[in-house]
Amino acid sequence: AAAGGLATGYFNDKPLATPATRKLARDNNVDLRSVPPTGPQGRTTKADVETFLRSPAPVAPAA
Amino acid sequence: MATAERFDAIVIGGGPAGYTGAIRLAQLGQRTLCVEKEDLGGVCLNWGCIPSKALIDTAHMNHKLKDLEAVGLVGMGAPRVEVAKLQAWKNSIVKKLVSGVGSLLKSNGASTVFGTARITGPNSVSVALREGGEKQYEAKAIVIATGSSTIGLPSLPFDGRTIVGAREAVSLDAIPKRLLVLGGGVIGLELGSMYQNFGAQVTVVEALPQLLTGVDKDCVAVAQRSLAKRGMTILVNHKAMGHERTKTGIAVKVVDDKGVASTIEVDVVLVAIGMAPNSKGLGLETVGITPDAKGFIATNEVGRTNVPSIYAVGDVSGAPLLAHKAFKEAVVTAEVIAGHRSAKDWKTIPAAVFTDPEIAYAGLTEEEAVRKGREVKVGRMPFAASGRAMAMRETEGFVKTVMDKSTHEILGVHIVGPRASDMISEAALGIEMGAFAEDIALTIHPHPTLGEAMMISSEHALGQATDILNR
Amino acid sequence: MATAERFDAIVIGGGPAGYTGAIRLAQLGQRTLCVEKEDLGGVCLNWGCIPSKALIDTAHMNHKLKDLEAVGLVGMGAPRVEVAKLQAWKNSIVKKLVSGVGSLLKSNGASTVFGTARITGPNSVSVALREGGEKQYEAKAIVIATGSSTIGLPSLPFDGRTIVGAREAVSLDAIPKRLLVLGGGVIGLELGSMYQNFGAQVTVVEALPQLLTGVDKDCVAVAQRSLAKRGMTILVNHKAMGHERTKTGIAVKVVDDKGVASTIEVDVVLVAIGMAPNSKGLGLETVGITPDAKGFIATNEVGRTNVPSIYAVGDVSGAPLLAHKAFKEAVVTAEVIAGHRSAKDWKTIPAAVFTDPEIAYAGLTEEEAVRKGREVKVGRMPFAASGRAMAMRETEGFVKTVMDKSTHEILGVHIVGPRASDMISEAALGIEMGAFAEDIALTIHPHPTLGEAMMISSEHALGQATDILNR
Ligand SMILES: Cc1cc2nc3c(=O)[nH]c(=O)nc-3n(C[C@H](O)[C@H](O)[C@H](O)COP(=O)(O)OP(=O)(O)OC[C@H]3O[C@@H](n4cnc5c(N)ncnc54)[C@H](O)[C@@H]3O)c2cc1C
Ligand SMILES: Cc1cc2nc3c(=O)[nH]c(=O)nc-3n(C[C@H](O)[C@H](O)[C@H](O)COP(=O)(O)OP(=O)(O)OC[C@H]3O[C@@H](n4cnc5c(N)ncnc54)[C@H](O)[C@@H]3O)c2cc1C
Repeated sequence: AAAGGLATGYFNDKPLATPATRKLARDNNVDLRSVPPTGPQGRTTKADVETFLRSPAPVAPAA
Repeated sequence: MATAERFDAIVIGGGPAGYTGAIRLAQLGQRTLCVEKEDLGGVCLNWGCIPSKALIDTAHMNHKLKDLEAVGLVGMGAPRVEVAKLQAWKNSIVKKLVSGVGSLLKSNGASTVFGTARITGPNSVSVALREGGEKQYEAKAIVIATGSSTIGLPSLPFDGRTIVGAREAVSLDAIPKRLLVLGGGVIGLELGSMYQNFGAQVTVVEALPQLLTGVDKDCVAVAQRSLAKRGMTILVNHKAMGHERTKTGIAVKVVDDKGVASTIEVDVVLVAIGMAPNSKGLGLETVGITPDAKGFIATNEVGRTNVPSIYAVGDVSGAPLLAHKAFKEAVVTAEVIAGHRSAKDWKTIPAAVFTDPEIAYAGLTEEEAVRKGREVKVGRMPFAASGRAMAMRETEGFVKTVMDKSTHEILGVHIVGPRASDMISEAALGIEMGAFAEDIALTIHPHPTLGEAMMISSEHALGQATDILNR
Repeated sequence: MATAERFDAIVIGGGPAGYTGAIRLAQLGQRTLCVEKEDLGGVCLNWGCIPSKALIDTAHMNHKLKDLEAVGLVGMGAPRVEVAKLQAWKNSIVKKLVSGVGSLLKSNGASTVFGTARITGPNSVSVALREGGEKQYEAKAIVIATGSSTIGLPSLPFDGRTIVGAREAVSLDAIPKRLLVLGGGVIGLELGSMYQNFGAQVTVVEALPQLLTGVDKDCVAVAQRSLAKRGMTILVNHKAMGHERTKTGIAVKVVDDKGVASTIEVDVVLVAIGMAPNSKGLGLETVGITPDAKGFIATNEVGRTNVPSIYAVGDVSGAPLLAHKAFKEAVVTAEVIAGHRSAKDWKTIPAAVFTDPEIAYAGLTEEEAVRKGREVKVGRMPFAASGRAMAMRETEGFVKTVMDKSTHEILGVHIVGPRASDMISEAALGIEMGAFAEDIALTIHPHPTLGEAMMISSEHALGQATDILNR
């Protein structure tokens, strides 16, 4: 799916995610912008990152 | 019935639960009546939370004066406690806050009537007015917020001067030389610790094997050691059996769990064995509400009783008997009556014990967490390692963080030490927001503050503290 | 080169940034050397954060003693400040903490050497040992944590006794009768407020139109009013131009922004116009690192300089010059050197100003938020309405919450008042966790505490406070 197909989280200077979630994403080299958020008001949770890590890598869109 | 005045909601009681509920109802456009039989503000403002804390803070200062010589503030001499002045000041605070409640009710548009309310039907209340006469009211919803009252002991009947409850104990006209406190719960220990800091010789008698049952044992141990160090005699597993007047005071007979009896002579006895809900004489039977064995009124997650139009909030609806629980319950019920979808969905009701040192906690104790099947890991930061605590000369105690061993979710935080009551807010917010230990550990806490101890305690649980050894 | 001792990492400086970095590196299995030219603990432990706060706390007590008569602790008389005793106590705290740093380095497995370090290559450091001689070291990574030093004024050269910087100001041997503080920033106001509470007549001269530039204006206004009420003379838009010794003291010439000159005679002048990074004489030119115009070393989000093996953390790497910023930067860099994926990704570096009353804040001010294009709504809870603040007799100030008007995200919290420095932790956690005003408002805060003011301020922003009027 193209990036447009992903639900993007609430994102100002930083994603709406707690330090623990940001750390988990960082530790696993994940850009939080690409993780579909499930929390209130677009909050990306630690569980969202864990789900994202377990899901198969997204197929790159055809160039 | 034709003469009954109509409201959207009637709130019975003007304490923390009652006035908060009435204010919120009025804010949300409900025509609201608040009925109070004594003084607005209830126990909390008139002889509970606020008056006790005013005295406790002053007593704490009185104690802190003792070590000022050591840090270079010399030549002062010990102060005399002029109780009349102390009381006048305390009363001025109470007056200001109680009159503040009155104006808040008014400016938010709630009506107030002084008198004793009785429920006469699912939608009707009769009030025996303080100024005389009886008045009838009707409303779509009735909120019972009648609070709780001191429990007495038949073997030690209150006389208002030498055998007293908390209500009289915060209105002392002298500091007793020797004080016996019956009950090692929050109220007994707070007031006992306060009198001790004012110079009284204090004995605490508790029937159970532990003080402050339910509170983290390590926290209690630190507070208990500190109180004892200052001269308090603490007798657990002891019960008061009766008393005798002597020439020099009151001799109270106590018996331990092995049946061994002894006598303690004191000047004043404070009975602080608990509070009972005010659910009698309210007319509950006429609408079919039956309080439980202890007198508490059962409610659901929005505060509704078994009668759909009648709600109960605050102390009368059950434990914990705390003002901040009363506030939030009242807001939820008010919003629900006004048609909102509120609910009592909090994760934790934190608590503070204003002994010296203070204890405060939010969430689960280690034991509770284990009982719930959690595998836990505990972090701890002693105030003895805190530069700020050293600067304040209050290094007793610690912050203890209980986290889930695998997820690192913060399950509970337990603090004993300086300003514990103020520090616990952060833990409460963390627990409500589902914080992991990393969240608290990675949040920058300003230096040098007591708040850093919260952070370091989380770091310690994670095994990555740099300010203390990771066990 | 053959004689150089090898490490995984060399940390230059043993202050908050240096010792924390070295401890964390060692914890993560890196063979680490910490080089310190004076005392472990740096500015913070030896003459900054900790010593100042010990004195400030004692001075605060000295001030609080004045109103104890009014609450019934009578007949004490004012204390005399015995400076030698005060200093001995303060020094004992410093000693304890500094030796604590030494043991933490040791027990975590880091080596320490005393001497002045100079970088001689991307992986090599030369140390002029304190005990004499020079020693060479090599390491995969070098961390510069050399901190900052007091800036002096050519027109008022330090003499260590009557014209002093912060370092001497916390080691006073008498309370000056008349003190002039040059600089109305954090350090100047904290120490000025401290001396005032010890009885000095204090004048603060600030070149800019506002004290504490960058800090929430309403907070500054409250603190400024309070300091002035206690007798402080505050001259903004003023500059010191020079001085003259008189028979009775030092006459300092000041000029305002309109060129009007006047003279202030005092006994001691404290120059507190800022701190400059210690980046000179470090050998930076040999490796191609060029500090900015002010001397700060630029780094990326993991603390790396333009030389991949060299990092800079703490004061030397730029504003804010705060110990807690130093701690966290050091941890990030240590973890990165050890191969972890850490980064400086915090949302806020909170700050505390230990004036009396205190100021503390986290996140954005109203103005900053608006500048960033946010539409904001502000809530405010004055301590004058807090029962706990009344009980403490410290009712000046407020908690101010700045939230995003549409999403309700907490953008900033600004506190002036009692224990602001301890209360701000909750706000910092909230901001890091992306809290909305509802998160703080719906979290139960124990009663009666100062922390409730944080909750009520959020309720107020949402227009649903029950303890104060919603404007
Ligand atoms: C010494 C002491 C210290 C305390 N300290 C703290 C503390 O630090 N923190 C804390 O959270 N809690 C503290 N508490 C507990 C706190 O006071 C209560 O939890 C709180 O007051 C409960 O509020 P409420 O509105 O439910 O009941 P109450 O405060 O008991 O108010 C009930 C009101 O209803 C009125 N009333 C009763 N029946 C009727 C009727 N039939 N008609 C009309 N009016 C009626 C009463 O006159 C009263 O004003 C303390 C209690 C004591 C005794
Ligand atoms: C009066 C005062 C009060 C303060 N109060 C606070 C406060 O309350 N809260 C707060 O957060 N901050 C406070 N600060 C600021 C705080 O002290 C600094 O932010 C902090 O010390 C910075 O830590 P650092 O490790 O970067 O630098 P430093 O503490 O300056 O430590 C640097 C160390 O490196 C050593 N060094 C330098 N060059 C070399 C070399 N070439 N070789 C070997 N060693 C070297 C120095 O001797 C020093 O020990 C205060 C500062 C002052 C002056």
